[in-house]
Amino acid sequence: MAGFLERITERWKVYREPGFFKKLDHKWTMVIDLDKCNGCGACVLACYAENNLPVVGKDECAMSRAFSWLRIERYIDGEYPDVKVKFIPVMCQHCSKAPCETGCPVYATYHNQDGLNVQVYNRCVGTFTCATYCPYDVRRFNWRSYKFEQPLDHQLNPDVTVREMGVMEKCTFCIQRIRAAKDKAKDEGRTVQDGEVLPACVQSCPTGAMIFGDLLDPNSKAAKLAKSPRRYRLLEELNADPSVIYLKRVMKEGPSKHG
Amino acid sequence: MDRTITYKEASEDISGIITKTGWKYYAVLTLMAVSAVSFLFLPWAYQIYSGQGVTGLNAPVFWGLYLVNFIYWVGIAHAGTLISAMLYITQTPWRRAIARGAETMTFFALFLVSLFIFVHMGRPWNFYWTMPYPNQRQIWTNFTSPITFDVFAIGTYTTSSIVFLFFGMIPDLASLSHTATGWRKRLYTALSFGWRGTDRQWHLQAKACMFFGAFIMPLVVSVHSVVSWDFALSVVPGYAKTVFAPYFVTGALLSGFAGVLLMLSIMREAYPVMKKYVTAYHYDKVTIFVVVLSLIWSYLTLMEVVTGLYANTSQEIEHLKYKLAISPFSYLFALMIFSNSVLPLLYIFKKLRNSFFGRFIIPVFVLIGMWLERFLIVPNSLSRKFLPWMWHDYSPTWVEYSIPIGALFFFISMFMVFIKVFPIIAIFEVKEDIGIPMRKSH
Amino acid sequence: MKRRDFLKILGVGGVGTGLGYFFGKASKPPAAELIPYLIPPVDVIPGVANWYPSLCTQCSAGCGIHVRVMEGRAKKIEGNPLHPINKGKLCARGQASLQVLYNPDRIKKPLKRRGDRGKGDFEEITWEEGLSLLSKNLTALSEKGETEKLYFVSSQTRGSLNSIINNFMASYGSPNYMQYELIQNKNLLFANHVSMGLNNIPHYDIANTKYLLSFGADFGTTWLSPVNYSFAYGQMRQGEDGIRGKFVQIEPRLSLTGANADEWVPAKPGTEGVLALAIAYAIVEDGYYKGSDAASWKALLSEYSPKDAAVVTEIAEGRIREIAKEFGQTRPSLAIGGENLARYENGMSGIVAVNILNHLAGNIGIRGGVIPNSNGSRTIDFKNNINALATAASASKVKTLLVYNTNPVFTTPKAMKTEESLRNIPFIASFSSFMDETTAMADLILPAHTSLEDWGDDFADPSVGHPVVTIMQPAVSPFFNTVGIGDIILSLAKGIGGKVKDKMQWNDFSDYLKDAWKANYSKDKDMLASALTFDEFWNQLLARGGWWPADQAKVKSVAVSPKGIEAHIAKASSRFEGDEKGFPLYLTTYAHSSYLDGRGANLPWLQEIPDPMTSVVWGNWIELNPKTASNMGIKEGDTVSVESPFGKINAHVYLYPGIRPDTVSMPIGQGHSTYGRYAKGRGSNPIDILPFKEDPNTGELALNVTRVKISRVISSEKMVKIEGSTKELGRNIVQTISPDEFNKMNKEVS
Amino acid sequence: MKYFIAYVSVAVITFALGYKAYGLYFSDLSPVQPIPFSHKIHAGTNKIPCMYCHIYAEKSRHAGVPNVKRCMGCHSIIKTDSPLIQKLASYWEKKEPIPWVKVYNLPDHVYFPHKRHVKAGVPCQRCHGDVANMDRITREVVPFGLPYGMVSPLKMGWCIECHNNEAQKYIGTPVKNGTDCWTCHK
Amino acid sequence: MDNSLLGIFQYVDDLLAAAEKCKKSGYGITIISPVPLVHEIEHTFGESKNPVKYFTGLGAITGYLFGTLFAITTSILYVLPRSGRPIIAIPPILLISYETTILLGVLFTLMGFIVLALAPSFKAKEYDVGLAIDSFGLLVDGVRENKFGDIEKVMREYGANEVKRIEKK
Repeated sequence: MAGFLERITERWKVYREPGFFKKLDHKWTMVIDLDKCNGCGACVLACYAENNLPVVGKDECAMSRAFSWLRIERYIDGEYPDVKVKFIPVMCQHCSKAPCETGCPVYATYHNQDGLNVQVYNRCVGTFTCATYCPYDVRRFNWRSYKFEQPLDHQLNPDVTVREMGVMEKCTFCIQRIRAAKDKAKDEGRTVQDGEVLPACVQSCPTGAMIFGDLLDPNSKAAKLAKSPRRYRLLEELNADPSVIYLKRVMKEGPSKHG
Repeated sequence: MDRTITYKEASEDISGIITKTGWKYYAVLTLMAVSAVSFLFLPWAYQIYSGQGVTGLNAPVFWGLYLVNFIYWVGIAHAGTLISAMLYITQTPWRRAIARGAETMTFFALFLVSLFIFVHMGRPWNFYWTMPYPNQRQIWTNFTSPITFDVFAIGTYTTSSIVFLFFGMIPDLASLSHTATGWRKRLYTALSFGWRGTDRQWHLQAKACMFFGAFIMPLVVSVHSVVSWDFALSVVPGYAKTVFAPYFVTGALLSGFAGVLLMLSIMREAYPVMKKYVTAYHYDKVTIFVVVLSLIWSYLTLMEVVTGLYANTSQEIEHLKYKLAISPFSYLFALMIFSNSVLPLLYIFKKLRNSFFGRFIIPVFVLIGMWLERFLIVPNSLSRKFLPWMWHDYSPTWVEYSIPIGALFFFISMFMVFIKVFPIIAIFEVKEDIGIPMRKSH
Repeated sequence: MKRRDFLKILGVGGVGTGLGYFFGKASKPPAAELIPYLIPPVDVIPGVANWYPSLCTQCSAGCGIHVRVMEGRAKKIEGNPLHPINKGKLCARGQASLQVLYNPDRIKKPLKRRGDRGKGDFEEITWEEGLSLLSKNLTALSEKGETEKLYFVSSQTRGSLNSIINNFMASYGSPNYMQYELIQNKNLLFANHVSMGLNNIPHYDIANTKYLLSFGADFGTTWLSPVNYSFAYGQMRQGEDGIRGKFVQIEPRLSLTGANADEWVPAKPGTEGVLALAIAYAIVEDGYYKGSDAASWKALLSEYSPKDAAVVTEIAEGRIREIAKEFGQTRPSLAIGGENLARYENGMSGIVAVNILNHLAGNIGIRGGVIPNSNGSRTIDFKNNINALATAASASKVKTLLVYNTNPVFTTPKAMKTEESLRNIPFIASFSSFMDETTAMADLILPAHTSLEDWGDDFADPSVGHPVVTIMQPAVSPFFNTVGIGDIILSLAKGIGGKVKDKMQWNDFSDYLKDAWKANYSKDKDMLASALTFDEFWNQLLARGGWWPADQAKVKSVAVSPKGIEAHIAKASSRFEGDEKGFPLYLTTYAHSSYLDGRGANLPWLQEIPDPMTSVVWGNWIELNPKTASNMGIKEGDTVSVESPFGKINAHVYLYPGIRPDTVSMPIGQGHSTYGRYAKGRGSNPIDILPFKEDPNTGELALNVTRVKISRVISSEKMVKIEGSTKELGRNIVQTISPDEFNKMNKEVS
Repeated sequence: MKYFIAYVSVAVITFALGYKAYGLYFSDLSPVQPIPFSHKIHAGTNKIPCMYCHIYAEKSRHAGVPNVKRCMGCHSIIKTDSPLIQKLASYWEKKEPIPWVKVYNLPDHVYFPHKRHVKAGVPCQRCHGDVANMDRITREVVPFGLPYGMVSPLKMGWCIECHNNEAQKYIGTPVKNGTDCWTCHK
Repeated sequence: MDNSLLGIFQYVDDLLAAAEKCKKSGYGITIISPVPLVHEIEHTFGESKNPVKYFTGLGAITGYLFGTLFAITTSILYVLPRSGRPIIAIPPILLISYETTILLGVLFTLMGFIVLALAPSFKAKEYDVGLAIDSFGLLVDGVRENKFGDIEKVMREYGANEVKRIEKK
């Protein structure tokens, strides 16, 4: 009982401070150079392969229930022949002030010590609140018990659970890879080095448009790029403080001078 | 109130509603129960077995018909509380004959509210995780979540309503226990907790009722505003509106009053003896409330749209465009305005209030209109969120249509069982209404 | 409480307990089994992943991969970070090759035809039966002295597999080994051969160029070596020296690569070659060409003045000159051409024109330009193409056909009648692991390993300016009852016996491979320098995934002379089948970024990920300019029939502003009639309605050679696309800055 | 009808008890193995260290069951005449692995690395009980699963308890991020 | 031995007059009625005490404290940060304690009512069926055997229809 009270009083002091969790171990961040991204979709497939995303088929896709945690949005401006096409990969933005996290009644989604917005699949009861609150529409729901047809289930990544019916899920920045890197670093008695953690999408990106790293490490590539004058964040006006940083596309706006 | 009715007559009339049961009643009850099973429970079992995939919900539109019905029934529940609690405190005489019915409606509406929470969940078998209780996992609930607010608000509301309903019934049950026989007698005796009707008991009953009223009255405001925060606390265009709390509360009361009107009208038709106790006088009073609430509601609806337009952001404009013009359900907006803003105003004609039209048609339209209001807010806003790439329409499936309909049947069958067990009109309050017998009349 | 009530309660309690017990029992899974290793494999720790370097065979680029293997099962495929072609990156198709291995529709055992040919009625047989069946057939053929009536058709194989097949065919005595794929870049090879004297594809150094002019080459998804070029594209855009390369794409339909270009030049279909020559003319005329033979170039190109070309190509003269100016003045600049440019009847000449451009701008043999690859030249047989097989088969000159890893029935136009001619062949054996359209015609199916189970090697072409060889090693043990293609051939040789057996004395294909590498090792000085003994070298090879020199070889230059190419430049814009009135729209087809020539359509991942440009999944579509569509009263999602003079197919309409109003475009890859549950019956195959036309010089199939008409039809099938809206609505989702600002910014930063 | 509430509550309570009892006492707490391997003889009498057979415990998340070769390493010499060893040998000769039955089974969504715990110095007995005295491996059970701290019910609260408090015994501090969900969940 | 007398009246003013008379004589009186006569009785006998309010007040305060402490304690027992908000965020705590205030207030009031009003008479038997329907009873306690006649006379005088003797245990 004494220990219990002590714990309460001790923690009260710490946790009354708003933003105490800014004292993070890491602040994983992804920098996406939109000028390099050519929209090829290799990252999308890498995500399917790494995270055991089910293939839902045509009918479910038609209902907008495709499972891609990471999608490439394509926006087209203008009419022929002045067509401007822009690509932007959108995945969970791991907001520091995530709207989804307040919504979950059971703490199935919360912020961890790595600055990640994480989802605990087994805790989820499926109230849909997080997905409704998410301004980026990146959360995906297990509408049914999706089956991996034999023997395609042999490709399932054992580091990631196969989520059951009724559970919300989303991009985790490949947290299993972060965990593996930390594990390795711990074995070797050091901290995680820059470039050691690569989410599947970053690893595969053929143009090298995606860079992943720790924002708290000032020497990391991502931290340097994050200071680029081209930096912006998606829907920044919502003040969700996302961890994904985009670098502006270099492109002439407006109609070109050629007829 | 007809002052020529004797106390004995009143007692007999009302206990007659409980005891005199014809074959028609059983037929209707059976029909309702069977419908409830086939429309609600079987599809629900199917949905639990195969997952939320059987609904029309999809990636941006995660909240659909179930949540609409959840809010709707919370709204229906409100009039009961208002009539019984607020009007009790103000000692408004006309509440007496209709309060019990309204409270009963509240009780069963709240029952459906919990039902729809379960129906809309992805893993309803884990619903208890949303409630804070000591467990071996040492994990509690998130108190910043509007859903947790809901759990507390609706939990409190349900508990208070049950307490209020049964508390108010104690004198009646005691009175019934004297005449009833068999299991009824045992039930009434047990539930009357030894009520005798002494002056001290009456005195404390009055005081306690006053406190209940005082506690429950804030709930009228708080519960539906808490429900509105499920939406208003998000950032979704169409949800994040500061006007939502009063808007939802007003709408709730409007639909609740319409529900009370309709319920009373049906009961009166089914039990003509009730016409003695629920009279044109009551319709007069309740319809005035409907008119006033309808006017407030219209104003708030207008403001909801106008403030969106005034914001003039792409998000708000696209959302409004979709809601009013593009959505496959946009034509329902006109129906909503017609039934919630136009039709209730007809109640200003005194003749209409107690006519068939006023007793049945307008309440039905208001009930539909209020359902539409929630429907037009919930899925439509989600169809047009921030990133246009993810825009997607929502079309409910048969399961989603069937479960709310079944829930209505379930509501009716529960109500029908209730009126066969408990007095649907408060006997002692009706007697009070008739007047206390004095040798020298006042 | 009465005794009876007590008993009742006791009863209720008992029933409750029992129910609880059984409910508990039913709801808890039974204990799992723990299967230990019999003998623990070396270097395998359960729960810890092993990574095996290997080779990706999903297209001809030859990327190096790493296969993540846990407990004997391949879990993921990633790029090999050491590999110079893909530098650790991998495209969607390559990553999806995992599903080739674990595909539920794989042929799990040798099959023998039971019913009618092409009906898909097979019975399972054993490998001994299957191999003896085929070797008996071949023995019979050779006894009759008709060895030349054995035909072998495969995809464009390279390295040891190519050599063992050649070996086998030679020792058997048949000259008829042909390679066929829909996309084989023969036009490019031929053009480079005639204009630059190269026998392979040079390295296009996109990474270091400052001005990239691409004629229809969709190098981000399908052209030659997409991963390499994508990486290079990223380098070019944000290169280390901070100068952002400019990129202009010339094509009638904006491809994924084109969508990333700074400028899109929508030249009229079939006139891209003319446009290239007009730009060349402007370069010479406006004096950006510094060579001594300017006059003879001018004379050669005199027919292609920008003014005239402007009429033909529908690109303004000013713009042509502007491109010429930028291309001629920016150092280094680079012109590439392929795909659309090369898919006309005279497609080869378009690439010659592109080579002229590179020569005139002085881009050949410099960093950031065209770098000839010095290593191994492959001999391309420009005559022995699929049409030769079809003709021979129709004339009953083919007795036995062996098919490996290619699907001519699907990838040739109906007008060519491949299927009918194959019916004339008495015996067809397929080594495919999948029931594709050609395999369905076979009498005997001997399923070969997929690339993750087999040995092999590959000499990348195009390489990156220096030799790159990749080794393919089995990452997992065979999943089904299949045998490696090399081993099948060796067993066949043994089965046939005689001199074939004598010439092919290897135990298995891995021995063959090792022998081949011993030869390479003893020949190559660089390789000798890299390790002490062959065994060490071999181990290094397997550990790294291949061999490539540590430092880049010296760049050598070649010139294009006006004389050599005179015969090969386009005389006019390409011809199209179908008269303009009846068939008002040009049809351009393109290889889909996921399915390529149709081989990826059986992989659920590739079906599920949206097409990058249209976001359509699980189906096929036809792209139409919104203006054209509104003129015809067609809405998005409508089904239309696409009719050419050679046939008619149905497709769903996708409205795409990035296409010329007089052009429609369809991706290749869907429309399989067999090929597994995921591919079957999805959309239609545009190759079906093409005329049979090939480039006369190279024999490469021309895909953009017909006009079509479209009309609405009613269909219950729906097109499924992922996108909601493609308009940004001023929400600043993809924010941009102008190139000028960017350059200013870069200066400030540096 | 009189005791309706009593009936219902008795039914509910007994149902819960039955359910719990199955999980505690009747589920496969001590499954029968294909070869009745005795830890008592190996780990107890002969004092063979755990890691001698469970070779992966310090390298991987799985502790691993000994491979058949390891068994045969000793038993091609020792007690070769025992019928059980002959059964083992027959597996070896048939080149078939032995289908051992899992005793400690964690759900799929739990990530439990043996490596981390072994390296932190948590003795195997802490979770697996006094294996050296068990003829057949049995998961220890205390009535109603209480107290959680003492045995291994493999429940979340039990893990947390150790991460928060008992870890001090092994590493001097509570486990860093020991109560973060993604430390143990996947 | 003390016993009670129950007079059954038809009219309330008769009853009140009789009650007033009895009370003045020093008898303990209880009025039993099918409808609340709160105002009438107050008019005659003056306002009486209301002990329920103490229960209510206690419930409300307990509820408020419970809600606040519960929300705070549970959120720091197992810390899971979310959304840039402090672990102990005040606004939701206010809302939760608002609801628990009401909840416990209601429950305590009910409890108070049961304890004060119902529990004492839980085992009491009924005196007359009519008292629950349409007649009013005046129960006079502590009447000695020899005074029965007097009281009965008084009641009859004021218009009682019937006077019963009630035996109390």
